Amino acid sequence: MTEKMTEKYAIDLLAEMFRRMNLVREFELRAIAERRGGLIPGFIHSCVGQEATAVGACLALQPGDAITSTHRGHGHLIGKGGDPKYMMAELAARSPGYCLGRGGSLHISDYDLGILGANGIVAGGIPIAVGAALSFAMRKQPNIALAFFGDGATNEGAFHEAANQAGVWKLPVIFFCENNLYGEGTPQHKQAAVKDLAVRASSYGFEGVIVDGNDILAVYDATLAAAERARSGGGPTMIEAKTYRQRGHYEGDPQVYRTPEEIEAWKGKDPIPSFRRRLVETGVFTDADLEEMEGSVFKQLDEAVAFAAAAPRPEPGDALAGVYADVHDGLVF
Amino acid sequence: MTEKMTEKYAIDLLAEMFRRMNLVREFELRAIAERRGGLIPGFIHSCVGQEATAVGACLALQPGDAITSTHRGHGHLIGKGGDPKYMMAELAARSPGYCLGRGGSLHISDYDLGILGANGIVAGGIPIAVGAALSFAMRKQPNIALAFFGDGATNEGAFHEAANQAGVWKLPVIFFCENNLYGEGTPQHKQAAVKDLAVRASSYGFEGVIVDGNDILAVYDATLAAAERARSGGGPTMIEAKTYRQRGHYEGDPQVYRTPEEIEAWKGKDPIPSFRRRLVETGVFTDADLEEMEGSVFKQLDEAVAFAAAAPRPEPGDALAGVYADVHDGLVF
Amino acid sequence: MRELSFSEAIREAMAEEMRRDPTVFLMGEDVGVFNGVWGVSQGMYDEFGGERVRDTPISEISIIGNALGAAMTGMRPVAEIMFSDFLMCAGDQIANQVAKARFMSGGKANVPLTIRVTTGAPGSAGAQHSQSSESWFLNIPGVKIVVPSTPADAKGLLKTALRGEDPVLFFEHKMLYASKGPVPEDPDFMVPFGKAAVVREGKDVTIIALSIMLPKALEAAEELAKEGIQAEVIDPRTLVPFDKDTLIQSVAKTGRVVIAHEAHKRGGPGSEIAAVLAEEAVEYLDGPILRVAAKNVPLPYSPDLENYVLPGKQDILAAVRSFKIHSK
Amino acid sequence: MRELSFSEAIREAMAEEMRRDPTVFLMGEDVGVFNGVWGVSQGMYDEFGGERVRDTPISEISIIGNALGAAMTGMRPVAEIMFSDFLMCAGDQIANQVAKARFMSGGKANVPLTIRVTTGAPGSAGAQHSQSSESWFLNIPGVKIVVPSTPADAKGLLKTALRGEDPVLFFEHKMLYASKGPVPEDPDFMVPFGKAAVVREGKDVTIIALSIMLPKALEAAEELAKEGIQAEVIDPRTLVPFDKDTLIQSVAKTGRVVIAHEAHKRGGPGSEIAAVLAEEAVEYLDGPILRVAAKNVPLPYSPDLENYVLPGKQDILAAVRSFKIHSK
Ligand SMILES: Cc1ncc(C[n+]2csc(CCOP(=O)(O)OP(=O)(O)O)c2C)c(N)n1
Ligand SMILES: Cc1ncc(C[n+]2csc(CCOP(=O)(O)OP(=O)(O)O)c2C)c(N)n1
Ligand SMILES: [Mg+2]
Ligand SMILES: [Mg+2]
Repeated sequence: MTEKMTEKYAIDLLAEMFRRMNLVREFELRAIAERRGGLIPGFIHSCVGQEATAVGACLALQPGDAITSTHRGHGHLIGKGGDPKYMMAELAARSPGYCLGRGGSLHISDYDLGILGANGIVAGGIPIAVGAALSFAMRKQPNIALAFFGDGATNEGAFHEAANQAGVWKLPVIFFCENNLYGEGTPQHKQAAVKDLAVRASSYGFEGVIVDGNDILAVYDATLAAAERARSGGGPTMIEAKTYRQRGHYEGDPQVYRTPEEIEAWKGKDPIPSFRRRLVETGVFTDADLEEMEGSVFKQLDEAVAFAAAAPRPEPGDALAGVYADVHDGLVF
Repeated sequence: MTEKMTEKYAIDLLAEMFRRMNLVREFELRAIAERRGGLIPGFIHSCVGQEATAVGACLALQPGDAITSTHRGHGHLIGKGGDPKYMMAELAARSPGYCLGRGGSLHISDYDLGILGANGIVAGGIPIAVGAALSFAMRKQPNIALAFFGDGATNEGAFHEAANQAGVWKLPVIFFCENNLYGEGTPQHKQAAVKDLAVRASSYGFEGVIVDGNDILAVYDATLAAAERARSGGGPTMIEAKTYRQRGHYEGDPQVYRTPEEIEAWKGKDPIPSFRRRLVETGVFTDADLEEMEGSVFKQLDEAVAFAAAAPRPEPGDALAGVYADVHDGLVF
Repeated sequence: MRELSFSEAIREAMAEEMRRDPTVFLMGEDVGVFNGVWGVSQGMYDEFGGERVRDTPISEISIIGNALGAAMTGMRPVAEIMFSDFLMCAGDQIANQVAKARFMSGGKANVPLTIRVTTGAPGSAGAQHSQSSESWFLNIPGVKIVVPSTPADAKGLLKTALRGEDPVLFFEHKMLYASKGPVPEDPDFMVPFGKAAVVREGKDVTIIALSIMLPKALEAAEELAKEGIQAEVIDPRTLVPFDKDTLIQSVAKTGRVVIAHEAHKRGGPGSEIAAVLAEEAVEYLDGPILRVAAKNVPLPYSPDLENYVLPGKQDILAAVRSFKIHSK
Repeated sequence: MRELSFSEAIREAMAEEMRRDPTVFLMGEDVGVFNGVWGVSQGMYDEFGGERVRDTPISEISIIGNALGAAMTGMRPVAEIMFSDFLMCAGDQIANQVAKARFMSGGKANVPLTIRVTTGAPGSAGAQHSQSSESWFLNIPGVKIVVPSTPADAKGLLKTALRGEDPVLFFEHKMLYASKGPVPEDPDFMVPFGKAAVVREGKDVTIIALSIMLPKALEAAEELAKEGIQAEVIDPRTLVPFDKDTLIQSVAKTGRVVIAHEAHKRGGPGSEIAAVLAEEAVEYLDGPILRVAAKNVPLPYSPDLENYVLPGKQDILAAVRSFKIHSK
């Protein structure tokens, strides 16, 4: 069984899956705590429970590939290689943050890593990802783009237009839907009359696949297959990953729209302990190996928080710079 | 054969189908001529070749039902009972026109007949039709709404959001797509990666059906079935009617994007002569009967043109009234 | 008079009208079970049920377009767009359909449609959840634009919107929701459109303040009074229709104008107000028409930057003091 | 100098830049095989092929969003929206994505994206195909707004847009497309943003005219000259950035201002221009700042009504004459 697992997946990859999922989870919990503690001023939409989709999908990509993210984007960032130090500094609104403290959680980005931004507009990033794919295709650059979005986002016109466009132009892009059953407080069945959102791909002439979003290997496999298809000229794929957000839509959400039982049931399907068990049971790693990784994550986050807390705040007047690249003798204001 | 035909369709209905299709065709040709002659100032998107969709769909509706129309809307208006007199007057920008000369071809409407407007915005009317259906449903009024739109319109976000909404709320609405193979100069295959646009209904949890849009009986049957479903609580249907516009996108279009052969081939499938033949061959009407109807159409249009030409123009200053219902001491300007 | 919060006042207006008229209903994202993201529709789902307090998919085009179709056919919808930043998602429906339907139809389309939106910066919400969008549709004839600043006005203006026959964009500042004030109990209490409120009288300078800037302007006026400067504070309340007469009369008295709003300065509501005064009250002016507004940069996440970009009481004070009024 | 039409000048700017820089490309509805609805891209599909002159589906959100993603990753797209009325279909992408990407990312997103749109009333096109939309995004920091009125400016300003790193909304009036004028042949001819053009000098009144109103203002000035009134005619050319200094200098000389644009008066570009002058040039004013603009009603189909609603030379003349300037 170990062999089967390590035959199919490099051991480093499995370690990275485990480490990054833990990093996402602990980043979220830490950010929530630091928000309560006052380090972080803005609101947080945590992805606790959805680590497998973010990490599994991103690890199937190449460094030069691009992603667009959502309001629930910390996992995507970490998945794609984002550094918790600069993330935490951004959330704390400090100068060394990814966006110099201007973006915050909702708008965090790292253009060097191909992360074209979290987004405060539901579905707003999807056409941007398609544009990145267009850019790669036009320059015959062997890269692809992946758009993350939620179940609710598939009801926006932006999703439709972007998916249709990508289908017509057979662009190298993956539409990755993290279906966590709710858009804010509204359950999927009140948002769409179809059970599986992956069927929507058929409107655009490409394939839609459904995966267990809490199984990181399933997510990885599906994304890798879609990425290979895209990279070899086969055009887009839509992936619908069924998952669940374990916490409120944002921190502070009273969650009147769902029952504690439902939440508990899904906690039983938490993607991290199940993957951990699997790694131990198949003998890929020992409990001690994994504990070490877990420990390193905590350490990394301690450092990130310390970095953020010690980092300088932006100077108020700095706000006036950086709206435009070309300022025409400072005239634009 | 006569019996079969008149068993299924009331003879008055068959006559009305024939008469209205002719009225649409001749209205278009007359409007084009009058535009050249200077009576009509604005541009015209004619529906020559698409009479069967407009008339077949509208005749399957009840008087209290509502439709929304498009930039290519004269057929829809006449289909739903619009009076060529007021239409021609509107196109001629005269005071007794349907919209007092303010709307023109692109915005013509008749709220008394449930015609909630042609539309200059591609897909702009679709959400409005869904709203009318919502209104009927909320008031338990036994009416339905039908949105006309083109193949190109299905690529707009407005189509997607409206169709999804209607699916979730199971509203009494029909999405009627007149697929004439082109959106302006761009063929369907450059606009969508799917052959049949009716498949898009499956994204919204309702049925999509395909009909020969040049066969008025097929259009009528499909619309009636959809209308009955909608009226009895069965929710929306999408109908894709395959048809062809025989003239340019607008009058003056050089049509560089298609061949004369293609146009000729489709003229061979013209919905009016084929229906005429069928009526004669099945013995429903004699040639003389039909000639009389054709003559009456010409007469009606002569009257419409005469009415429009003699009608007064609006007074310039009238433009300032009618933006708002409540004017708060004339303050709004 | 009993006191209500701004959000209670809005809820009361909606609920009263829904009780009174079965064609009034509310639709929007999470307005129902969730009670509205800002709690404004708290309890309404329980009272009126899901048919009349309708949770929609995340589909702004559809929300506005559906509401328009419903309005045209006899209903009186209240469509909520969660953040005014998202108005642009439905921009076409608002600008090209809702606003133009009556006119283009020769007056035959009736559009009793109220679009409620939350506006303004709640603090570190970033550039896409903080905008004050009152001027975005100012160039589009056909929509009325209402910007209340007190609970009483919120209720009375919303009632006027709900009983009127025209489309209204109704802007609710998030940071006003908790503010309290007296609100008449009369179920027919309505505040007319097109009547500015002279909230404080004064003779030295006219401060025209919108929405959240009204309380700040009043605080500034208080402080100025101590310096012997009598500021007149006016809330236009509606931008369309616009009560220019009240403003001109005030300027005729004071000769000095400061316009304060939270929207960005360039192209904000203050541009139009200043332009109207420059066109019709220039002979009364003793100095420039000053605008106090957010600086022309997207709203930053960082509180340090955001506070710098947003206008405040200090900016109003600085503007007024720049006139170097000699207190008498 | 050789003469080109306005549309030829725009085409030449695009084609030259596409020859020079492989990352420049054009996308939009019917820009390719159809040659553009107004013929602006005539022949470009033949020269550059369908990869670089891309016909899109009827999907404005996607056009702008795709162009943005392409710009962020190294391309320099020109995205065409067929009528500026349809900008609102893509309003969110423009206002919330395109305009804010650079700032929100801390300056790391590069957005060299030009959005070309046709604007203005071509005559009886109705309320949804005739609007002048220059002010619709004026309140959104992050986009530059360019409104050329001559072939040379069209070419030179478009080149500046195409070689720049910022998003630009580029407004082309349909009734200017056929107008001719001298255009320099130098392939590096560029017109800088933020420099108004003093098109005619005068000392009695400043007429600030945008787009199609510039030729009308020049005709008016000619007529006024015969009455002994020397009008200075200025074209701001870009609204963002905005060259207020040139305007203020002119007003310092003339003391009188008329602002002319085809957009509706309320909330049009003239509001902002008037507000800037009322704030910074009030001491020079000898009278009101007058705005000549479309009346605040949707544009009617009927030519009788439309002509009444749209501004023309006569309105400029009437505005200037209302100053009762005593010709010397
Ligand atoms: C255009 C737009 N409409 C509404 C919102 C408010 N909003 C933020 S997140 C959200 C729910 C999104 O649901 P989904 O796409 O399923 O993502 P999830 O939150 O479940 O991850 C909503 C409605 C928004 N940010 N943007
Ligand atoms: C939002 C919007 N985008 C673009 C246009 C320009 N336009 C008018 S009609 C048309 C083609 C529409 O194609 P289709 O929906 O297939 O209808 P058809 O003209 O074939 O009847 C286009 C692109 C428009 N009017 N509105
Ligand atoms: Mg969700
Ligand atoms: Mg078509």
